[in-house]
Formats: sequence, structure tokens, C-alpha cells
Amino acid sequence: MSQEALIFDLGRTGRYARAQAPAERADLADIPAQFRRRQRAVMPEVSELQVVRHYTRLSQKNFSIDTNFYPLGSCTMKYNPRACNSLAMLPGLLDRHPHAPDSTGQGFMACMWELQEMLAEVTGMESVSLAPMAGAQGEFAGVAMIRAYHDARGDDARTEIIVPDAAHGTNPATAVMCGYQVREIPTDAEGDVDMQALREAVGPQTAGIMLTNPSTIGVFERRIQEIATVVHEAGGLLYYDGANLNAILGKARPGDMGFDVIHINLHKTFSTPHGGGGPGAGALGVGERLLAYMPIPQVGKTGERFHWRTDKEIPETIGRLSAFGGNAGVLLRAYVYARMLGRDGMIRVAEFATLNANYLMSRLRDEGFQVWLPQRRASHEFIVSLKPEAKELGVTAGDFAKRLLDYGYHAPTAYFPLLVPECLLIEPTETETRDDLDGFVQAMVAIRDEARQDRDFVKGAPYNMPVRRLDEVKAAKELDLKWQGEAD
Amino acid sequence: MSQEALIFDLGRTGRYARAQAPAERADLADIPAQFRRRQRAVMPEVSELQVVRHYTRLSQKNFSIDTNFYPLGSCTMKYNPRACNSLAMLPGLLDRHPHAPDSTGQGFMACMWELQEMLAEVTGMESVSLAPMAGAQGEFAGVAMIRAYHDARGDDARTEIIVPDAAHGTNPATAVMCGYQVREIPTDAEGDVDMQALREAVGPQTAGIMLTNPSTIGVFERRIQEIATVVHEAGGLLYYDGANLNAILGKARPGDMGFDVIHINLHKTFSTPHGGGGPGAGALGVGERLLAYMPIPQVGKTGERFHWRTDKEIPETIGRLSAFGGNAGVLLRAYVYARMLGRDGMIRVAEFATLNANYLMSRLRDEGFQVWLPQRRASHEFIVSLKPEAKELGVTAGDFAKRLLDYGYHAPTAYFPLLVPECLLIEPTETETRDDLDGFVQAMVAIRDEARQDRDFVKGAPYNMPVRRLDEVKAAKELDLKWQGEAD
Amino acid sequence: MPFIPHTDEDIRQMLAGIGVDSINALFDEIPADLRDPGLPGIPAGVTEMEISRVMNARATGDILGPCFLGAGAYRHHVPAAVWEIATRGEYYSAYTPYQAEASQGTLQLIYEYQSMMAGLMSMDVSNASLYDGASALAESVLMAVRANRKSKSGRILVPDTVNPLYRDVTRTIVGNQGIELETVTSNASTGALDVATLKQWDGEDVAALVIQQPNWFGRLEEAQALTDWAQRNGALVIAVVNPTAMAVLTPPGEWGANGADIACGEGQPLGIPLSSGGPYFGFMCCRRAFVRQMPGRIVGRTVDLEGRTGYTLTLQAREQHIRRSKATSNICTNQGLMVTAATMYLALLGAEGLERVAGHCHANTRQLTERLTDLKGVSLRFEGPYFHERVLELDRPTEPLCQQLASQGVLAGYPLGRHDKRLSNALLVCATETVTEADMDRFEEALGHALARAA
Amino acid sequence: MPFIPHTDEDIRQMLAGIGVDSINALFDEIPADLRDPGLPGIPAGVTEMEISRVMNARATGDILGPCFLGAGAYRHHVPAAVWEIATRGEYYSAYTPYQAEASQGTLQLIYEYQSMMAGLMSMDVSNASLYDGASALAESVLMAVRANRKSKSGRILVPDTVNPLYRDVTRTIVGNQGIELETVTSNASTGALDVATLKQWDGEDVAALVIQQPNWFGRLEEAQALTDWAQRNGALVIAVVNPTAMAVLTPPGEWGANGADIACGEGQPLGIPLSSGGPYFGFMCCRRAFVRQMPGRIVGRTVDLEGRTGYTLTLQAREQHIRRSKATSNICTNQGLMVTAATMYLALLGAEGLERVAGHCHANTRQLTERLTDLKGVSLRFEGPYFHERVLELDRPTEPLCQQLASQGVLAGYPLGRHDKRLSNALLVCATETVTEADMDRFEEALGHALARAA
Ligand SMILES: Cc1ncc(COP(=O)(O)O)c(C=O)c1O
Ligand SMILES: Cc1ncc(COP(=O)(O)O)c(C=O)c1O
Repeated sequence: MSQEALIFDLGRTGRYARAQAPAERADLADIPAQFRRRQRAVMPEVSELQVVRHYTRLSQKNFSIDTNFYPLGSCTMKYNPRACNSLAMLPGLLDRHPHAPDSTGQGFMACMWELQEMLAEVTGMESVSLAPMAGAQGEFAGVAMIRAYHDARGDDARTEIIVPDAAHGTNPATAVMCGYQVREIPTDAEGDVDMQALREAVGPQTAGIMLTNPSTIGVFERRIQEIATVVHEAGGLLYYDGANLNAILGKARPGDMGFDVIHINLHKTFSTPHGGGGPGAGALGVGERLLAYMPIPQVGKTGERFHWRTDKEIPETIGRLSAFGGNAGVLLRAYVYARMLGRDGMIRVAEFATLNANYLMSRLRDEGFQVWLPQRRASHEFIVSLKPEAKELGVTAGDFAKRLLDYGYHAPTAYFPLLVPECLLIEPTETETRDDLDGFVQAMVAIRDEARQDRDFVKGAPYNMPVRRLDEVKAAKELDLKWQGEAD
Repeated sequence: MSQEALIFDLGRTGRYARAQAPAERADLADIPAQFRRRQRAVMPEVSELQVVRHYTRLSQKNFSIDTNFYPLGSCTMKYNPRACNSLAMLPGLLDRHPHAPDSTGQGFMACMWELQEMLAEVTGMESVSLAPMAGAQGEFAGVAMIRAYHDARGDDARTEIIVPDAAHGTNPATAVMCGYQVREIPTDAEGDVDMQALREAVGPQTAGIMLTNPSTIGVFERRIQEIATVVHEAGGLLYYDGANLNAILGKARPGDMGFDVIHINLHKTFSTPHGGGGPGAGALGVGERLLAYMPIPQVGKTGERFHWRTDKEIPETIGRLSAFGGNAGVLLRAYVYARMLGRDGMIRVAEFATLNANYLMSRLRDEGFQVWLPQRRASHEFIVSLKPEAKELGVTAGDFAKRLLDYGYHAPTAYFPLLVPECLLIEPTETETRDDLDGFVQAMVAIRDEARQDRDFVKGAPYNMPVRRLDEVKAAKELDLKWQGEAD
Repeated sequence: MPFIPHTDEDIRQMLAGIGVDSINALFDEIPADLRDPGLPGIPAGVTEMEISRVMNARATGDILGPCFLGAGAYRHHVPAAVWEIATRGEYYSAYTPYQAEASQGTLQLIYEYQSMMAGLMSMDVSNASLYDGASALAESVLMAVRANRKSKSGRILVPDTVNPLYRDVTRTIVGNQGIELETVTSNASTGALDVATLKQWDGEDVAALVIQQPNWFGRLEEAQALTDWAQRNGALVIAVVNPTAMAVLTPPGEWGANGADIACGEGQPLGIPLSSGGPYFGFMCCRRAFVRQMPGRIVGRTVDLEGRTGYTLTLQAREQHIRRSKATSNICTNQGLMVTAATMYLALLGAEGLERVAGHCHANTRQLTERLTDLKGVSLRFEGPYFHERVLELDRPTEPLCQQLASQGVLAGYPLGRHDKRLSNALLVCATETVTEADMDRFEEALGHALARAA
Repeated sequence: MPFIPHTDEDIRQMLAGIGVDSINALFDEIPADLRDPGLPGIPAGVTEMEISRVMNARATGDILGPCFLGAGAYRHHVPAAVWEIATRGEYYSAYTPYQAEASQGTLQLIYEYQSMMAGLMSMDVSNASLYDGASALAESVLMAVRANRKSKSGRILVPDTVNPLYRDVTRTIVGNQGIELETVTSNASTGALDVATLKQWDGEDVAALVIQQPNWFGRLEEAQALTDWAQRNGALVIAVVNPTAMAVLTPPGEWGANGADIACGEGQPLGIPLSSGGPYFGFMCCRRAFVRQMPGRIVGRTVDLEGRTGYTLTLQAREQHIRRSKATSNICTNQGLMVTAATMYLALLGAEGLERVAGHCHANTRQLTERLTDLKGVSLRFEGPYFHERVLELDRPTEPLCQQLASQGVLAGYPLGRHDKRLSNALLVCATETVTEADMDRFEEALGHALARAA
């Protein structure tokens, strides 16, 4: 595949897509000169066809669910139904101004309200807020509510959030943003939270704990009820990081496990697209203890009418997380998806995500790969450690990852969680066929064979991508973050 | 790029996209068994993700305007504005049943009526019909009208249609479908119709002549008025094949030249997409003499209301060309395009299509390629003959064509028109930048250099496509026209 | 010049390269009296924003309620994936796949389409599409005359149960080639053909018999017996079928002892929006022995220089760009993008999904007609097996009634009197899988009200 | 199980491979009392056809007439090409570009986006987006506190001319880290800041001053003087700007002698549909010296093994997945697809196009407010330079008036009384390039009628 010039390098002075702007320039003379821009902004100068062609060609340089198996652990890269997109983009929905009166948006708000209800049911929580714009913002809101709870009780000794060592980076980062210190606790040999360490960690300084269940190690935390008791008895609250909810959707509910607040990555479990980095939506589920602190706004229902609940109805709210009501378009996609799945569909999501993960795990184990925690059930994902291959053959998890790209498979998550050496976190999701899983196993086996034959060949991968392996050190050292006018 | 299995080979018995069909099977027992299908149809059995992935991946194996410069002569591969697509696919337009009463479709019909009016103006014809579904069907309708005209006058001696040797294959094929014999006349050394031959050809047996102007040799027929006189005086009528209208849009009008009936390939000049083979639309422009024979239906206007004109209003019509009113969705795209262009835009289309063609022709000539008819202006397209290269280097026009693909350029039309040896018919269109034309020249020069160095290398092209050169003889001899159940 | 990328600098340099002073000079071969007409009648150009406003307003005027209209075009659910992918630039903006190596996407897709279509029709081979169902019938008639070497008559039997619009189009297209279309009259009380009626042509030279299944009145024809009669008499059989129906009805390839010779029809039900009548696509399948008589493009599987599988247009010697006046048809541009969509539609639905769609169409039509015939003034015009359309007989002319119901947002059906005065009180109704109980309620109520008034 | 491809045979074989009898057995590590809640409250699943019907009905209820509402979200023309291409599966369904070699499309696009955004803002560097404009301001405040090494106070001056919703969000997000947001009061008669007001903080430890341009009331702030004051006092300047306006107004990088330190804002005007408030995207640019303090993803240009240009995420050591509790922010998923769209929007418009759009917004707003202030009972609340929003003072409370006009299909503007009782009669109006004369007629007429009635 040929290299694609930068859009700037395709330009010629004075060119632009003429159909897209008013036919004439307007008079701005009434704006005093001191406020006016003196020099024209550096911007591409290209035609409409050039834009279409450039970005169409660039798109072809991406792996995506729509083109490749994408078993990126913890990311739930499953099929994003196309109807979710087209129905969320109906003109009547796209064109609605966020400040338009509720009376004009009852159809939209009905969707939001029903989505809140469905999410509350499937998570076992009391109430749901759709305000957070991603998982991390859901975490922020949840921990901020925990803080508001302790503050309201005048309990200002609680300065710590407990986080297992397997946790995603957003968990400790969030705790800090909420003004807490982070206390890390280890995972035991079976993959569960080390109960001894937990008991030692809790105390009057404990504001709460953040847990992912199933954990990022790909197993279900079996003593979750005990954990809840320990933390609650110490006066702390429990935050559930719902990034892995796909594994237990309809099979078990965080609310029943004793969590006080949770977020759901709708862009994972409810299959809204990742869009090359976002947008997502991190709906919050809230238990009894924290209801008073819900972020605003939230959709409420009175009789058959829907309205936005604000601080008038939730006076102790932690406040607002975005200028408007969250990522509405993402939420509409999640709503359409949830309705198409329905009750049985939701349960089956967890069942088949789990079936695929356990099948793939057993196949890889049978082929001689070192599965982490082989004695455990995989949840919707599992870990292979390539430590033996790294030691014996000198090829790392990173090398396998790059070489998998050549085989047409997106790499699993590599080197996360941090506690497993040379790990690949593999999440096939429920929407992939058995044949695709088998193909992935074949590729893993083939790469190992290649490594046995020619280590350096594998270490030189990828070969079939638009570029070979990139120099990341140079990227970070000789920062080149924008086009500076030179030809490429 | 890896090979893509057939959709059938991806299937497993019992699989289908469940969201797309009713959740339950319905009872058909009241249809007697003798009418019912016994064996299930051979059909893919795949999931929705498999379909999306398969056809997304397949799409990446195509060249297209949106991804490549596509100077396919006679085909006018210019930018298809995306707004034409999205506006023609507004739900209210998409969902309209063709038999719905006119009263419910005034918005749609207003577009059709205005399109008729604009096309009549820009071609100089009296009236326009949007019924034909492609250029060839426009030709059919036009020649059928010529026949109806002679028939109506009882002039049944007219059995011949005159066609220049440079004509597109649809012209003679059409004449035959209308029950005529074809009489071919030669092109003179200057690229114009051989007037002597024409004078000899016409007579009481002449029903008419079919002409493309500018011709498929890429030059304007300078004696067109004389030709019209000769044919008309012999009692014949003139058909204008509008495939090359892009060259003279707004600069000259077939109606003014003396043509009695014309078609316009809206999928060329009016930039509706080619869709990998269609659909198109071959709008008919009709002069005074043939008005009585217009195909049905046509949109009429009474006061502010629009209605369909049928044989009640056009009793001598040649009849109906399709079950409904033609390729409405294509016509809507053409309408949007025409409105965006407007008067000045239409004129500029011809100007810049011609500028690009003449520039590219002069650049290639300067690089030493043999331009056919170098003494003439190019219209919107021109011919390069690679006869010298074929003779001296042993590489043919076909070899150049294949190797151009490797350079990321779609090949020009090769070996048409038939009268020029080793020809490439090159049509850059107005929407391409000068830089892209220069790039094409560079590629042509580079290929010639390659041929000088290593003839066989060029003859082995392409190398960078999803497949190497294909065995067409095998394809035609060992016919394999459908999947037969074996694995691929 | 909305889509022209040239800057003033480009123009200057390009003109200099060519060696002329102005763009106008490039048109100097056009006789002066023909040049620069000016186009006063064309309005000034508008921006995309402005035309969007116009189109949005016009589209809204067209929005419609429940639809019980069929008569050759059917409102089906179209999966969102179909058009989101079919309109990808690589499909949307490509030409006919003449350069096979740079068009493997479209070519493999067409090969898959041909396989699906042949599968659905139970026929040997399929082409890559014709314009629409009506013109596909016309092409089938021309093809049958070519293919039936034994027949010299050019005589085609066309029952009056074939869509009258298809008969019109066929007449337009084959009329100038001395082909004779002879009408076969159906049984006025069943709305279908009696095999016995054909006896009058026993032993005569007939090139082909056309059989539409389900027929224009929604009724199922005795395709088995009709086919056997025709082939016994040396006539080919041209099947005109609804592709959705073929998921559950006997497909042409299995009609009679030997199957139909040519199968054609309208592809619109397979994922193509109604869109005021087009673009749709005509499909055509035939016996393998006749493939060289088939019009339109055909894709074949082959191998490349390295032995890898690839796809290419084949049998091009049938086509106008090679064979010119001896071609099987003048067709060039076909309905490629529609076939692209239909291929995805069929792949999504599969046999199981299509059977379910077909089943619900039938069941809904049954329910609808049972409900409506309970109304006073409504009865069934034709008894007997049907698929998803039926003819109702009302107590008054249906043309004005349909206008009236349309103004209340209900597309009530097709007034058959348009083609046959004797059917002025007849209404052809259809209920696809998209029709809900609420839609039927609305129809029943509106019709009930209308009929309650004096005729 | 609409999107699950498994056949019964697949399931059997896979269970056998794993060595269990049933799928349920795979959940045996979940304590029995937690297992299988049953979900009675979730409705049964529906097909795509059924949910399409629901959504179409709901979307229609939301269709609206002319829009004079701005207040942080603006109705602009969005070129069709933008979303037709942004929703291509390769952009739509890809993850964050962690595997650079398999994500060059997204990565190059983000690099181009960063270049355009830096160009528009006249700033050194841009990140790859934050959630929205409001949260971008909150992150800017956090960043300023980190970046301003000289300041120990964590004290941020926030004028009351900053969007009150942005102030709310900032309070929510920075509130738990001991950061103090101090309000600067604007001139009540001009609706803008007086530089003199800032004198009270002369010599005090202030980490940063926030300046919104155009401000919440649509007025232009004296950004030059305000910036100079702040930087003289050791405070950083955080610019919150409307990106469309920056095509014609002095961009943050050129404010005062040294330019703003951080520029952020709402990206929605750049090709993102209104969509009830999201998804939009927050943009953020800064001085090169501060790039290691910036939150969010950043893409850099580099080379591959063979020396070819390529793009990759860089400076990841700022981010949570590497730095965990020491990260610059907890942000992970951002608003990638919105940036994809905005990049295409900016590429289509270019500087020239964006200037035209901005110019028409201004001219339309001028025309609108001139017309409306001719009505009895309407005057201008704040005089002085503005971009595309202005505050009108009516003779009665605007909140009920807006409800009333909405019921007539006119979105009249934003009632400022929601945030400040003293502005109960004030209405913030906006007219973008999408507003036509006819829209203005309709607004004028509706408002005139409403005001003609007794208050
Ligand atoms: C376990 C876990 N927690 C939290 C997050 C953060 O969610 P988001 O990216 O939506 O902010 C992720 C996302 O990758 C995750 O995998
Ligand atoms: C010169 C000429 N005439 C006629 C046609 C036939 O038009 P269509 O393909 O639309 O049937 C073409 C199309 O390629 C052409 O180039």
C-alpha cells in the first residue's frame, strides 16, 4: 500500500470545497480591527474530491471490527450493529438542540428514560445516570459521590481508595482526581483479591474500594460478597468498574454483589462504536446509599411526560459532568442495541462471550501455550503468558502482537495487566464465529513455529502493514506534533 | 492483501442474521403443497458481522473515484458529490411507493419536472423524458421514436441506420433492436465523419444517423451542421449519443446542431455514481419532429401541480420503457447535482474538463507519446496510441493499462475506439487537480522506462493488486459462474 | 464551480503548457454560431446547504403512512447494513469492472450474487442484472426467440395474468423485431390460467410461454402443468417471479418435468427501497445450454498468473462492446449497485430469513383480507392459493376510493380498473412483513368509514 | 441472540472442546445466590424492523423549525461527505490506535487534526480531544495548576462571562483537589470584563485567568489586555473559544504580547450535529513548553524500520495506562470519531470556507438583532462588539415566552434568567449561516405576536 501524503501537502493556495460554504464573503467591518484575526489560519486547501479520496484511502489503513477479528482484552470489540448508527442518525434526532424545551424532545427522552430503566435492571442498581461521557468519567462521578457521602456525614478521615494491583490505570488516576490517596492491594495466586491484604488495608481511613469483576485477569472474584462485607464494615463503599460487564450481563448483577456505585462502558457491553478512540458513554448505576448525590441532569418521568431532573430535584448532587446531558448519540445507539437484544439476548451475550473465551483458552492451552490461571474458568477474556516463548525463543508478547497483524488479526491487549509477565489479554467477544477463533489459534501456532525457525523474522514484524515497526523513541524525543509547512 | 473466501464458504448450517427477519416462522399450511418449495434454496448462512466484514473487505479490493484517479475514456469518472447520495436517500424519498397517488409525491415530482426543464435548456431540445434507465435504453427509445416517425408517415422504405466506425457498440446494437440494418461509415484522417462516404450512404433507405459529438475519438465534429443538412435532406433523422456531453455542457447544444433526439448519460455528465456497473439514467431530449412519440410516463405541470403524463396525453407514444417511471433515485441525484452547479457551474464543467484533457494531452505529447490527431483540440478526452511502444518495446496498450494499476491509477479505456491501434482513450474530467494529471504523466513515463529496461516486467503487471493478471481464456472456456458447494 | 479544484495559478500554468491564452480558445473548433448559448433558463448554482434545505422540505411532503400497495413494488424491511455498505465509495463510485485486477471486490460480489440468484431460482446460471423486472421480461422474450432454434414463428404466449405494465414494456421493446405477443385469457372467476385454455395452441409453433408466479392478481398459477404443456409443444418457458416468494414457492428451476428455461423478474423486494419506482434491478437466470444467448454481464471464476482464484467478466463476446450489431442486447450500464445491495440482503437473510419474511408476508395478507372481507361491501374477487397479494371486490369504483384513503395517509392498494374496466371495483391489496396490527386497524377503520358513506 | 453466530453444532463442539456439558457450567465460579437474576424488567428483544419503527416515530416527534438557540451548541451546515466517510467501518469500529502499524489511518488523521487545530488557534500543539468543551475547561484548569510552577495558590480567576454550565462542570471536576475558583464580575452594562476589575488581584498569587471569547453573552472580551494583565501577574491564561469564530477573530496564540498558554473549547461547531447535546468533543491546545502537562492522547510523526513516515501515539507517559495515579488525567476513551468528522469538516472548508461561514453567522446575527430590536418591547441589553450571539432585553420574562414560541416551532433563544435572576427578561439569540430570511420573518412575526399580547 502506498503512502498517503498529508492533506496539507495536497493543497494549493485558494482551493476549498466551494459547495460547502456561502457563495460570498460577508462584511465583518463592524467588528473592530483589534478583535480581528490578522493572519489566515494554517489550514488545508483542497477540493471536496481530494478530501473524500484522502480520508477514504486513509480509512483503509485501519484495522477495525468491520474488517478484522479484534480480540483486544478489556475492550469488548464486538460487532457494532449498523442499525444502531443509522437510527441514531435520523434527521429528527441529529438536529435537536440540547437547549430545546423538553416538550419538543419527548421521543428522545423516552429512549433515555427506558435506557436508564433497562440498565438499572440488568445491573441491579437503584437508579442510573447517563451523564458520564466515558468509563473514566463514570469512575470520577462514582468516586466523587463516595466522597460526597462521607463528606455529608462529616467523616473527613477517609482519605484512601483501595485498588487491586490488577486494576486499570483509570482507577488510581480517578481516585487522585477525587482527592484521594491510592492504596494498592495484591492479587493472590488464584487470581482473586488477597483477602488478608484487604483486611489489613481497610480502616477508618478507607473511603472505598474500586473493583473490576470479572477482574482484568479474566476471572470472577469469587469472594466478592465477603469483600463487600469487609469494606462496608470498615465504613467504606464499593465502586464497580463495569468495563468487564459483558462477561456477566444477565448472569449476575453488581448490585446484588454489594456494590454501591458502578459504571457501565456502553461502548463495550452495549456495543456502541469505539470510533478510533471514542466517543463512549459511562453510564452510572447507583445504589441506595448514594442516590442523593447523583450527577445531573437525569431523565425523570411524571405520568407520561419526561423531563430533565436537575439540582432542584437532586440538591445534594455532585453536579454536572458536561455542558449538556452526556453523549446523547452514543446513548441512542446503546438504547437501540439494548432493545434489539432484549432480556434473552442480554443473557446470551454473557453466555456466548464466555463460551468463546473458554473455548479459545482451551484451544490455546491444548496447543501448548501457557494460560494464566488454567485452573480457573475464563470470564469473557483470559490471559496467555508468553514468558516461556520469550525465554526459550527470544520473542516477546510484543513480537507476537505485531506478527499477528500480518495474519490479519488485531493483537490482543499486551502487557496488561501489569502483574503477568509477557501477557496477552485475549477477549474474543460473542459475535465471532468458532471458525475465526480457530483461525486465530492457527496463527498463534504458526508464529511460534516461525520464531523457532527464525527469531529475527518474527521480531521484524509486521511486514504486511502500511508501515513496518515504528520508532516510538524518536516520536517521543523529537516531538513532531503538527505539520509545519514543509513538504512531506 | 489476503484472499477473501466466498460468502458461502464462511457459512454454517442454520446461521443467519437474526435481527433481520421476523422472530418466528409463520404458518404457510394454507398454501397447497404442490405450490410449495421442497428443497431449501442454496444461500449463504452467515451472521450479520460476517456479512459486514466480508463486504467491507471486498470493497477494499476495488479502485473507484473515491480512492483513485480513474481516467476511463468515454465514462466521465468524476467526483460523485456525497450530498447527492444523502439527499436522494432521505427517508421520505426512499419510502415512496411508485403507485402512490401524485398528490402524495409533489415534492418528488417537482424535482423531476425541474430536472426535465434544466436538461431541455442545456441541450437545446424541446422536451425531456426521464424514463430511460441507461444510455443504451435512451438510444433504444430515440431510435424507436425515429421509427415511429417514419411509420406514422407510412415511409416504410427506411431500413437503415448510419453509424460511424468510431461509434460505441451500443449504437449498432440499438439499431438492430429497433429492427434496422446498420450501415457503417468511415472517419476521415482529421477525425471527422468522412463526408463523401456520408453522402454516398444516405438515401431513401436512410432512417437516420447516430452520432456522438464530440466523437469517441475525442474531437468535435466540425461539420455537424452540414451533416445535419445532408441527413435531413435525405429524409433521415439525427440521433445524438450524449455520452460525451460533459465536453460541451453549456458551450454548445445538440439541439442547435440539428439533432432530433438525444440521450444524456446522467451517470456521466450529471455525475450520478456508476455503482460498479450501474444504475444509470439515459434522459432523452426530443426535438419538435418527435414530440408526439415521447416514451411514457413524463412529469407534466398544470398550474402549481405536477402529474404523470401517460398515453392519454401522448397517444402516439412509443410506450413504456420500465414498469414505473425510470431510475428515480438516480434522477434525484442528478437533480441535486444540477442545482448545485447551476448555470455557471454547468458551463465550467465543460471548460475545465476540456482544460484538463488538453493539458494532459500536451504533457504526454511533450513526453514523446503519440497523441492521435495532435493537430486537433482535445475535447474532454483524447487518444494516445502506443503503437510505437508496441513495435519498438513489445509492450502493448494493455500492458500499460495493467501496469498503471500498480501506480495507483485506473487504466484509461483501452482498445476503443476500434479504429486506432493500441489506443488509450484518456478522460481526466474536471474534478481532478493538475497535480494528479502530472502524477499520471510521470507514471506513463516511468512505465515506458521500465519497458525499456525490462519488457517482461511490464508485461507481467500488475503486481500490487489483489490478484495478478487473470486467465480470461480459462474463464470463458471452463465456465464457472456460480458456487457449487465445494470449498474454495 | 463547486467541484472544480483549479486555482487561478493552476489555470494560468496549464494554459501556458497547452499554449493558448484562454480556456475559451480550446473551444475554437466549435462553429461560432453554435458556441456559448448562455443558458438563461438554468437557475444559478446553490450551495450544498441550500439544496439540502430544498430536498428536506420536498422529502417531508412525501412521507406516508401504512402501505398496502404492491402491484410490482413491495415495501420490505431493508437492513441498515445493506445501504451503509453498498454506498461505500469503493462500490458506489467504481465503474463497470473492466479492469478485473482492480475490481475484484465488485467481481467477487457479482459472482456471489449470481450464485445466490441461481440458488433461489434453482436455475443453472444468472447474469449480473438488467434494468428492471419489466425490461428483463422483454429481454427474456428476445432471448427465447434466439434460443428456441426449433421455432420460426417468433410467437410468444403472454397470459393476461402477467403484470400489464410488464406487457406494455415488452411490447415497446420487442415490437420492432416482428415478434408477436399473443394474449392468453385467464379464468375470470379464479384470476388464474386454466391449463385447458392452452389447448388451442396444441401443435402450433410457439417460441415461448410466459408464466408469472405469483401472478398479477396475487394468485398462484399451475406452473407445473403449464410448463409441461409448453415444453411438450416445443415452446420455452419464461418464468416471471417474485424473488421473495421463491423462498417458499416452487422455484422456476423445478417447474414441470424439466424446469423453466428462463427465469426473470424484479429484484426490488431484495433490499431495494421503493424510491418512487427505481432504481431497481431485473434479474435473469437460464439453463446452462442457453448461457451464450443471455444478455447482460456475466462474471466467471478463474485463476491468475500465480494460480490464485480471481474473478472476471466473461463471455463478453455476447455483448455490444465486442459484438456490436450482433450482440445479444444493447445493454451496457446495468443496475450494479442494486445488485450489490441485494447480495448483502440475501447474505443477511439467508434461506431461513427469507422464508420467515415470505411467511409473514403471506400470513399478514391472509389476516388483512380476512379482516377486510368482514366489512360490508367487501368480498374476495378471486378464491384460491395466493402469496402476498389478493384482489378484493368492493361495492363501488376503487380509483376514487384510493385517492380518498391516501389523503388520510393510507395507501389502500392498487385499483385494477386502470388496466381492465371490468375490474373497476377491484382492489389489489398486499401486506408485507412490515405491516403491523395497528396498520391493519387503521386501514380497516378508514375503509369501513368510507364504505359506510353512500357510494 | 441477534448478533451471535453460533449454531447448535458449534455449541456442542465447543463445549466438548472445553470439556463441560453446558454453557451454564462456565459460570460455576459465581456464587449460586448471585447467579441468574432473570431480568424480569427487561422487555423481550425486537427485530431491527421493529426498533426502526419505534425510532422513526420518536425522531419525527422531535423535528423542529428555525433555530435561534446557541448558548454553547450551534446549528451549522454539515457537509454530507463528513459523516458518510466518518461512519465508514474502518473509522467507526476501530479502537484507540494502540497498535500503530494497524491504525495508520486514524493516526495520520489525528496528526492532521492536531495540525489544523493548532493552526486555527495559532498555538504550538494540540491534543487528540477531550470529552467536551466544559470538561476541557476543567482539564485546562487542572493543567494550569500543574504547569504554573510559580503559583502555589491553586487559585483560578473565572469571570462571570464564562458559560455558567462550564463553570458548573469545572467546579464538579476540580472541586475535590483544593482548587479555588474565584469569580470575576463583569461590567453589568457591557456584558464584558473591564480590565480594571482585575486590579484587585494585582500582585496576588493567581494560577490562571480564564477568558472566554466570544463570551457567554456573545460579546468580545478585550483578550489582549486581559492576557497581558494575567501574564504580568504570573498567571497563565486559559482561553475558551468558539472555533468557528477563530477563523475571523484574533486566535488565542496571538492574544497579548505572548499569547494564551492554554486554549480549549467546544469542537461541536466543526461538523458535529447538535444531537441533543452530544457526543461533541473538547479541544485543547497549549504552548509547547507545557506539552508534558497536557491531558489526553497526542499523536506524533516518526519513521518506521525502513525510514518511511508513520504516525504513533506519543508521550504516553502522561497517561493513566502508563502513569496510573500520577497521570495528567484519568481520561482514556476520548471523542475520536468526532475528531474524525471535524478533521474532514476543516479540510473541506479550509480557512476561506470557515471565514465565510463565520462571516455569515455574524452578518445574520446582526440582521436578526436589528430586525428584532425594531419590535416594540425589545431592546439590546449589551452594546459592543459581538460575534454570532447577542443579548436582547424584552419587556417580560423570557422563559415562558420561549416555551410559547417553541410550541409554534420557533426556538427563540436561551433565557438567561436560568443562571441569573437579574437577567430574567434577557434572551440570548444566535443566527448561524443556516438561518434564512424566511426563518427570520417567522421569528419576528411570532415574537411580535407574542409581545403584542399583555405581558
Ligand atoms: C478495566 C477498565 N476500566 C476502565 C476503563 C476506562 O474506560 P473508558 O476508556 O471508557 O474511559 C477501561 C477502558 O479501557 C477498562 O478496560
Ligand atoms: C459513447 C457511448 N455511447 C453509449 C454508451 C452507453 O451508455 P450506457 O452505458 O449508459 O447504456 C456509452 C457508455 O459507456 C458510451 O460511452
